[in-house]
Amino acid sequence: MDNRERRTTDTGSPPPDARRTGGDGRGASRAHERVPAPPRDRPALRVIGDDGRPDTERDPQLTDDEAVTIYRAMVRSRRVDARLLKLQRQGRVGFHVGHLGEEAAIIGAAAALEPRDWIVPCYREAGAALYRGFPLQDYVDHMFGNAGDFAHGRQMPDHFVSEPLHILSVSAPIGTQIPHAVGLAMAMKRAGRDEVAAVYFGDGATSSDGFHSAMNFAGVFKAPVVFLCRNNGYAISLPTARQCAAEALADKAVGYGMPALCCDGNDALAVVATVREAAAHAREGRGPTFVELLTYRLGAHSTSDDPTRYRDEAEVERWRARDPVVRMRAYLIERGAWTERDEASLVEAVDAEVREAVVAAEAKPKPALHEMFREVYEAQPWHLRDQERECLSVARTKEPA
Amino acid sequence: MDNRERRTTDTGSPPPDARRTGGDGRGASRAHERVPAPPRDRPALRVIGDDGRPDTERDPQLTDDEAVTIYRAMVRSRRVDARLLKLQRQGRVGFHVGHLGEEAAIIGAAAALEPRDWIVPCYREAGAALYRGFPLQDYVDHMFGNAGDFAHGRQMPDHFVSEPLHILSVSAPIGTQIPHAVGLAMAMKRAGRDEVAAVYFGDGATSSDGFHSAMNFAGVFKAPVVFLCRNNGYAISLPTARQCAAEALADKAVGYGMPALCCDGNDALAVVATVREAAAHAREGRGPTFVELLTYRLGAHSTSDDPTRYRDEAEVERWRARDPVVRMRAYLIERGAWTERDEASLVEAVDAEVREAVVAAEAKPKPALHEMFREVYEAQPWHLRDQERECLSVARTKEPA
Amino acid sequence: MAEMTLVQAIGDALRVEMRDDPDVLVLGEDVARVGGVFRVTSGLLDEFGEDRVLDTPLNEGGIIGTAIGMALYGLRPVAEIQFADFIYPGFDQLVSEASKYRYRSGGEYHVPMVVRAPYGGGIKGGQYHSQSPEALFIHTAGLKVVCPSNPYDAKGLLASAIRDDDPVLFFEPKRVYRAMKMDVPGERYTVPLSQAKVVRAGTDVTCVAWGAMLFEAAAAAEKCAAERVSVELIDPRTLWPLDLDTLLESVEKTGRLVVVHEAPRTCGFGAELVALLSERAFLHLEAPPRRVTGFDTPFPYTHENEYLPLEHRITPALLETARY
Amino acid sequence: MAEMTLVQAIGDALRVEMRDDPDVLVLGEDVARVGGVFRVTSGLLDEFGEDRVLDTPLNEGGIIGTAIGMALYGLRPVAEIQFADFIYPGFDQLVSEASKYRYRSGGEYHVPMVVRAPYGGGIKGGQYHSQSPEALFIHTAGLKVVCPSNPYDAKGLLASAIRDDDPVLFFEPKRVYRAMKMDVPGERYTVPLSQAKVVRAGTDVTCVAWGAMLFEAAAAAEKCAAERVSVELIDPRTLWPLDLDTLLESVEKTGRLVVVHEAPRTCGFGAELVALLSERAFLHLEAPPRRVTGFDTPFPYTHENEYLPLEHRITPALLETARY
Ligand SMILES: Cc1ncc(C[n+]2csc(CCOP(=O)(O)OP(=O)(O)O)c2C)c(N)n1
Ligand SMILES: Cc1ncc(C[n+]2csc(CCOP(=O)(O)OP(=O)(O)O)c2C)c(N)n1
Ligand SMILES: [Mg+2]
Ligand SMILES: [Mg+2]
Repeated sequence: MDNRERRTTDTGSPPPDARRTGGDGRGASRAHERVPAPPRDRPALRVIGDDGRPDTERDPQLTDDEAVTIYRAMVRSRRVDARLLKLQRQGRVGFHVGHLGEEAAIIGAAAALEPRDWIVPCYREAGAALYRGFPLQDYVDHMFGNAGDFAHGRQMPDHFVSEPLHILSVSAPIGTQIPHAVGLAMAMKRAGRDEVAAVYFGDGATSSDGFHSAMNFAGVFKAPVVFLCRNNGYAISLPTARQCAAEALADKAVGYGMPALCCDGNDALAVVATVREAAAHAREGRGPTFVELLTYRLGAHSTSDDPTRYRDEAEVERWRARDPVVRMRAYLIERGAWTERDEASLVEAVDAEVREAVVAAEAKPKPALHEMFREVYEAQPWHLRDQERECLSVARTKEPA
Repeated sequence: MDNRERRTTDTGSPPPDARRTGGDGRGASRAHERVPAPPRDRPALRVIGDDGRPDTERDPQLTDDEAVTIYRAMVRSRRVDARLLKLQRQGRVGFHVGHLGEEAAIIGAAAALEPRDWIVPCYREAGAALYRGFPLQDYVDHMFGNAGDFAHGRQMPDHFVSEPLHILSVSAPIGTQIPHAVGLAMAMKRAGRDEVAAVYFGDGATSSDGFHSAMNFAGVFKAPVVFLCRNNGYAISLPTARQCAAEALADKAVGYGMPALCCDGNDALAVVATVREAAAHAREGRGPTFVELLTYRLGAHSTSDDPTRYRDEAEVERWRARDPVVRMRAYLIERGAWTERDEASLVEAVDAEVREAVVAAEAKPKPALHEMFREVYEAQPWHLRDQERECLSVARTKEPA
Repeated sequence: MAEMTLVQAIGDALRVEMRDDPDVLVLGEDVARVGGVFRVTSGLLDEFGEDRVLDTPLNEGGIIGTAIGMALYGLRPVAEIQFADFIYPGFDQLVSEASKYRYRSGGEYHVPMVVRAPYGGGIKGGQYHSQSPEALFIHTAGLKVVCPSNPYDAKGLLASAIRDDDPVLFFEPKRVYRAMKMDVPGERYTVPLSQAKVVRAGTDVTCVAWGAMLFEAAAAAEKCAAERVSVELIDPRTLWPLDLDTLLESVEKTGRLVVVHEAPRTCGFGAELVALLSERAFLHLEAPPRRVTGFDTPFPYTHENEYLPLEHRITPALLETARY
Repeated sequence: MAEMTLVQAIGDALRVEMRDDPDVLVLGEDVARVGGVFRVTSGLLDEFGEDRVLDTPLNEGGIIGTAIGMALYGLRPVAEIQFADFIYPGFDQLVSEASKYRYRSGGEYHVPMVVRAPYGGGIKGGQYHSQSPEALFIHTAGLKVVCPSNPYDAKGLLASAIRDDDPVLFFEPKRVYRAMKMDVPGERYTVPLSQAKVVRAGTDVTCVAWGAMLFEAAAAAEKCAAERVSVELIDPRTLWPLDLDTLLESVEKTGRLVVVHEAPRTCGFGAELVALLSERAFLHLEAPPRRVTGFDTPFPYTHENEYLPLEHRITPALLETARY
């Protein structure tokens, strides 16, 4: 079946087009704005070459300071991640979602945004929160679910939130956060504020209901959203090619009437350039963009997963050779903005910082038991008051006096 | 933002592509099968010209008998529809979903299928069921929800079903039937049967969760499904251009890795040719096709709707000029397969048939009250036995002895 | 004061709240241009414009999900679901997201959102235009569930729901939409959430009913009066969090309880009411508690009036309970 | 006979049913290559191939919706939902479609489908890996809900569920998945649906518990025995349609009822059990019925063991009820 040869027979009157006739004319004019061709025709953007030199034409032209800040955040997040994995294996932390290999995608995207922009994360973006200034101690306390946890131990590890930093709350169901970003963006647009909502999700999440409704609403309402699809090759064990039969996930954008951009997600500069472009598009009032960040999960899906059951070490090796941190370091060194000594002192500082945070976190008690019954509603209704009393009266964990 | 100018910098190693590396190689090979370009680049297929003459190249080459059978079904369904609207206005039938103006799309698609193929309808396709041989009396009994109704008055009017005709059951929630067609098709494929599942839905339904999951599963599992999107311009009051920002609904197919076909849905021959092509594609083991049938709802959404609140009479007029029944008649007359006398006797026969069916339906009693408590499960559990007894004991409607 | 139907009173509540607070907006399928399939939002588009009255694409998860995002940003969205039966595509957003947002974020965020939906039987809508799904949401911690029975309460309760800082499901009994008119003040006022109303005082048996069934229960109470059985009829108005005290006080007085609702019996809210009162008023109960409800079948079309717990089913239940 | 964990017994049930009936197949997220995140379906792909063990894209509505289509065609799909907490995107398919298909089609079609899901607490899974949503499905007419507590029952109940011609939700207590081993026959056998089991005979108080909480209730019963209170412990096994007779008989004997479940209390299945037995055994009840349940909050992470209705909460409830 080849559809491309199809032609309308030329019999006079124009072919019927329900898109143009239905409605109030608003839709009609919109139907004529051509969306770009799907990104299948375009290779993914790369900026940093294998030699560490940037493509000068595509370089986002970061200052030394900006580039180093991003790199520092990448290294920091990688070391925090590694430490948490170790703590989990030692049984000191209950669970962790690693992000080894995805640092450029996660942090590069956050770095391309303005502080006033909103970030809607999924569970793998602690690095973005830390980049934005989420205090490490707060994150580690949350990982332990202790009394210092903002959420009083109510959520599993890696389900962070920060209202002051404009970061929404992580939840586990896949894709449910995506429409929230669209709602935020519609509200921003109405308020006339120069803000953008950026929402992270994985390749697997493109199959979710939340993705479909969010993309469609964003297209229809021209909401200033940047859809950040971290295509890391897998949804737990399912490879992207079995998640979706499209040649590229970015192909999905055209069905929602929005442009797509695709970049090497292991290249921090390419990520910054791409997400900046998408954010600028949104800020100019031109609506949403779907960004596909091509990356790879080098580690397990989470501490509950064993990736050797579903993929070859050889494949992982190939991707290890494209390590985003190594690549960014090569770039900075080539640029003359980073030295081996800088590296050593960064690693030392981060490790010390993490060590202290863990010590402090482990010294903290569990959250007060009564917190289990609070903040279900703004005010506590009678039944939760009753249940709190009931629970405290038989509790084995005694409340601190 | 113009994405098309994007190029990868040529720095040696190939750009990372998570699609190709993830997984077991099966996905990898599939990623190379190119899907056709989105149908935006192709105008919709038309066969019957304004003069009633077909485009000989695109003509599906129906025999006289086939063409006349389709036309007869179109006229019959239109007259049944009109009669039901009248009955509803008279308060004799509770509700009706009309299909004025969509006869070519509905019946043409059904005619392009083989009797062994399965039809998964939404609520507007009674014409397809009648075409397949659903007895008119059964349909009318159902419309009255009387004792002759296959479903014992359990469903609203126009929620037909026919297991012997391979027609699934209509339900009201939008889009929920679409994954059923994919499940049927996956089962057919597994059984190695030469069958196809065809599922009807509207433009509005493309926004539903069911659409998204069904399209995606069909693409991934290469299920022999034909997606029949009746784009009739509106979802109740919402014009298609506000339902979705894509330039054409058929653009959605590319994001699921499947081809799309688009045709003039008021041209029965174009519909037959297009759906045949899609069905052949499925039968050859080449997977699903998304078919967009461009048509227009000339009447109200349902007997509960008042379309003057949201659209101009002028727009309706323009579409009335493209009446699919008139067009098909012109074609048949031009072909020499139909005469004004044929028309008169057809109308007379259909009207008589409908009249008799209505008389018979109105003579039937309500369904037995106990039917309300049956077939919830295969066997009736105690609680429904109790409730049936409870209900019958106080019922104002007395059970026939 | 003006005479209003339930449809008009709800529309009026939206209008006055939107006038007063620019953060209130309305979204849903067909709510703008045609004013909703029941015309509740009629006229709002003209007064408030497309920015605040939004016709959305056909996806309830999208409606509720974007409304959550708006609420997180500080707006007070009022989403309309065309029929309560079509709320299920938005179920995940309500149950996984709206209900848990305040709790899981340690109070950093909250979701001041209202989801309105016509519910229940009465229009011969069959299986998919008649359902009463309130129990599903009462079972979900973090949601509030309101169900007005008359125009005055509806306007005041909707105002409270909109100003409430938690997500509220607002179920509107479509059988009553145009069935009655009532004097409703034109200005803003509230009826507080979680306050039940004793609709009719009585001494022999307590009857709890809400929405459209309240009127059937009232008719039954009237019939019982003719048989010298005195019924105390209570409209909880807010189903959850419940005003348990008012119910408890009544049952402690009458010693007898009949709950009426349209939803299927099993695991309906009636079960919770019977359980709560059996647990807490055990020594006062003089007769088995009774439930007069929809049956455990899908909602039927032809026999709608046999399915619904109408007066002819309530009266014998009240009499038998009172005389037990 | 072989010693099996719950995980193994369920896997074994799938294996023997698939060997016996080529129409049985399994689908879900990560079920094929890795055998499911709990490894329940481990080994099935190797034995039955990709045609009958399908890794699906990430969409629960798609999983359940396509399973319905397969069932309508005559297959017997067994869908796995990775955690019961993620069933909500498939809620519409279950509630609007699977449950009503037989009824609305006048019996022309039916949906012989099983939806398996690990449910409940016990793995420190927090809000989204710990939920117990059974009441939502019990409230939905047309669905069956099964909840095994041990390997033997699990294998036999799953076999019955697969052979049943109605849609069955099969909730697996993940806290028990590997907690115990039990002798399980290698061959096919069934445990009939809708038959409760008296796990421990007693005279003073009836305790109803299922899934993982059965063991906590059993521990509590043991403690009560030490205090000379005799507990009759019943595992309903099939939650709906319920084996009411066994429960009724017990409560008529003991006059006292305590229901235990992990789900939040309000509108949980405990409410239905209390209501049913209050209505039907009113004159036998000598103490207020009691519910020992999860609380009406989202499921917490750190305080999981304070949230769950463990032995330390069940024992006092049993003693107080028995001594009332
Ligand atoms: C609705 C839902 N279904 C299933 C799961 C279980 N689950 C957790 S993560 C995951 C895969 C997500 O993959 P992807 O979106 O690619 O993100 P990644 O983990 O690769 O970053 C699945 C299936 C879930 N959390 N939510
Ligand atoms: C889930 C759901 N939401 C809302 C509705 C109410 N509703 C019934 S038909 C309809 C519009 C459907 O439009 P479309 O898919 O274009 O089909 P058409 O009626 O035009 O044939 C809506 C919103 C519904 N039936 N189901
Ligand atoms: Mg992924
Ligand atoms: Mg339409």
